[in-house]
Amino acid sequence: MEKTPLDRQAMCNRLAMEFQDGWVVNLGIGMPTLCSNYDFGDKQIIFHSENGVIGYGPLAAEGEEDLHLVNASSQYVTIATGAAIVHHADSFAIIRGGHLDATVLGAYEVAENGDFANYKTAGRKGGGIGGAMDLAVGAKQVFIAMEHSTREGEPRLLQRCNLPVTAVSVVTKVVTTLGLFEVTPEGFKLMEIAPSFTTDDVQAQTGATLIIPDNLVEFNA
Amino acid sequence: MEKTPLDRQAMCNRLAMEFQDGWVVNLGIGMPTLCSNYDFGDKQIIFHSENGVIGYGPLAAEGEEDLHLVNASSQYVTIATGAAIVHHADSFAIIRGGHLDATVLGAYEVAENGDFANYKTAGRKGGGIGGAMDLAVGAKQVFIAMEHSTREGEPRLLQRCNLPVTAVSVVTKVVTTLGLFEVTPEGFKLMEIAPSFTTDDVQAQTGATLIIPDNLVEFNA
Amino acid sequence: MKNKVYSSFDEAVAGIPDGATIMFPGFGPPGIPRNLIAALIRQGAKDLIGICNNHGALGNLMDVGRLIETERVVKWVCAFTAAPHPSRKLAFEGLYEEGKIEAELVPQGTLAERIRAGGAGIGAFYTPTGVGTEVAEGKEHREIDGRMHILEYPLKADYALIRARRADKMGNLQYRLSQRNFNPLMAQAATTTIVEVEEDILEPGQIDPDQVHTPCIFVDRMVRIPPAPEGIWDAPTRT
Amino acid sequence: MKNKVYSSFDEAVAGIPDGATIMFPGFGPPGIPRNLIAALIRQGAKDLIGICNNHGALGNLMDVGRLIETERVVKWVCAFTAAPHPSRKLAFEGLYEEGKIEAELVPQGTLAERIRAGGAGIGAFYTPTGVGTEVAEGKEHREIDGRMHILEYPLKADYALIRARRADKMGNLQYRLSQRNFNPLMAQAATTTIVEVEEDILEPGQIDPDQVHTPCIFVDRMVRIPPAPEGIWDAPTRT
Repeated sequence: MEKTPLDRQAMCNRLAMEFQDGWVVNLGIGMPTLCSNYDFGDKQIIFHSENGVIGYGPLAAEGEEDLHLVNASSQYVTIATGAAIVHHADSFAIIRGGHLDATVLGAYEVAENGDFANYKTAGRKGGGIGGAMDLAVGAKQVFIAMEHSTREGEPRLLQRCNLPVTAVSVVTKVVTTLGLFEVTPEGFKLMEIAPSFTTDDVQAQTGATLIIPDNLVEFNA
Repeated sequence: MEKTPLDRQAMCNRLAMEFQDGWVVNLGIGMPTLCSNYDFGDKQIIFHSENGVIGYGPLAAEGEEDLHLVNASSQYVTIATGAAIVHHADSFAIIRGGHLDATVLGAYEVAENGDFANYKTAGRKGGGIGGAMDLAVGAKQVFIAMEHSTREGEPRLLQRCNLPVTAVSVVTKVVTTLGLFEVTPEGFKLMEIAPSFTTDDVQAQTGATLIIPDNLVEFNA
Repeated sequence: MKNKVYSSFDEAVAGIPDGATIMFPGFGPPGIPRNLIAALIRQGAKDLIGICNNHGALGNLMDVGRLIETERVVKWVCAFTAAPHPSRKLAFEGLYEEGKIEAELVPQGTLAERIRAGGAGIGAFYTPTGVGTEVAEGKEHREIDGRMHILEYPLKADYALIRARRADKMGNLQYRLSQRNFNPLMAQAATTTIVEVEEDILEPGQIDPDQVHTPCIFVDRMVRIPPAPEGIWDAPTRT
Repeated sequence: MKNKVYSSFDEAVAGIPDGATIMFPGFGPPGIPRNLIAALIRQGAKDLIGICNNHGALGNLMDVGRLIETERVVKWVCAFTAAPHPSRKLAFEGLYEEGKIEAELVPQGTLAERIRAGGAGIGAFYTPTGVGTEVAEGKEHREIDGRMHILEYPLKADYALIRARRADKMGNLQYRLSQRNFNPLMAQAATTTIVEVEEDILEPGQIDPDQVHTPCIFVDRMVRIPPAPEGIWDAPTRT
């Protein structure tokens, strides 16, 4: 059987399955925005964006964009029923004040102590922090969605981050192309593994020692 | 000629004459509210109230009160054309942030260094600060309107306040029943004197040495 | 969608335990959660800590003064521990002077900003307000840009009892005119926010998103105020 | 009543001197004062210090990136000194790497809160954001309630260039949807606030006081945006 890494939508669906009815969630730039494609059924999820939108819906259809409304990725989105708008300081008061149930962010690296790095690449003078540092310290749950390895095949799950960190000891769950991981006081715990991969495969591509629980299941989302 | 102290409306009119076109002004509880009765002619004055009303008008007529609208003295007022409402933190951001051109407050005592006391009487455990401490440090001009002496005949203009102060070195002008005073680096300067009173009369009822300028004029408002 | 609409004030305040910290908005008559205060008094919770601009008003309308009179309160954080005029003295002042109630006297703008900080995750802030006064005693001082400031800490609460003009079923709120005052700040700074609503509670989407004053994420329970005499409404009081 | 309505953008920005500190709102396309930025470039002021979430966007619409390209700026305070993807690199990055422009990289929420503090008279505040990162280096740390915080200072400006949907002649403003972003904060934190308005400027009283987003006291000058092509409007850019 050929080893096929998880696709981005499946990865984001898996994190979206964690969201509970009534949760307020902020989705970071890029891959995390795919979480909003998940079918939440009866659950009501309120998507918050850094620019003060509390309650946005799917991307606007081509030609039907509202030029006054974008999400944090500058994509033209629709407004959800029952939305509210606030200014930028009030929007980050929501974030920093602990009113977000979860944020899903992309990352370059995640460390087994819950640190992560996502704003500055190696050797570059500038960085793009955006709302990430606030989201990381403010949200009750910090979920990361990223490729398991770099293009060069280097691991992104590490004992300690090599890049400048975005926040310290905040990540609770990570989904990668190889599975779902929980950050525990003892390190990364592999909760769900991509079909056709073995735990040895995953460990080999990981820069920290994985905890493999007895109840490890196959990734399914 | 009988010596008649200035009446409250005349006192407040005199301070209101200082307001310039476009000024944003906060009037304290009690006597200062009379400033809004002055006829400002072509000048547009925006009255701000601690509860977030930016632009209120005269008191509401009996029977025509809007139960959702009071000023800082809890009087039912009317809304001015072009008013705006903000919440309490934004209202004090206006005050503390230096966006008020003037405030007019009542006081028990004013000192020649610009200190004043208006929130706590002698020997009382409790006090009523309300918005006074914020207004005193935030407004560009702090004007005081008060009786020149206590009921017991003690002076209220003093070298130093006896009562706990509301703020330090902030008062710029004081109007009393005997005239208009400016607080200068050298002390109280009598700018305008109530008709029929002499400078000796005023000095005798004042607890600090007055500066009497050559261009002293008769109070007229 | 979670149901946030409760059928009675008594049901809405049922779980408030003894010792809870509660925020009460209001400035003059508008914006006081009169029906929720009445329900809280019926409910009987005691040893409460209150955060409120004042400690009640003269007149016969239900307000925090009634809660204080019934001796349910151990501490009050407010901008007035004494009335502006001794003729307007309320029960609070006697209890305070006798040491039956503890109080923290806070300048009104600092009170509002501390509540905002509580809801905004700000650890502490420096303000020029109160420098050189009794309020500054014992507080950390710092000169910033040539001006002296004192350090003030955030206020949070277990509950906020709120009054709004209008709400939708999700909990988005609008206030009218000076009714707004402390309401939005307190809704944001409390773990559980309970609202009494003056108009019929609307369907989601009936309030323009640009005109929401308190977003639904800060609202937990709502009760529509019934017509008088069952419901308690504001009225001019000139006693 | 003071006249705040100007007939042209050039007239509205005429007095901005070299070396001025200027705030520029905008987050994605909405809320960017494109016409005022274009006028500022024509006007020629240099050695400017800018405060803005980003340093421009890809595409051919007028924004702060154009101002930076023309080398009018000596310092930029922002949440992005590099694009999220190297493929989206703008002129700013080159100038920054060459040391031709100074930059201060600030987390977005801290940026917003510092601007708010500037307009609200707060001397400084403690935030947990950035603790343990390069952003915290050299900053004062303090543990509050068991959590580490860093001290951040307010941002003010000489000018804010603002874009609103609607205004009345007194200067009360309304924004639409995510156009609001930094606009109200910057209007409050600047000494002089200049606004480009998308709709006809209304008579005072035509905006409901409960629905004003920026009160008139923060607004100094306004210009109605003319129809395209003279006026610069937002448009979807997919380059």
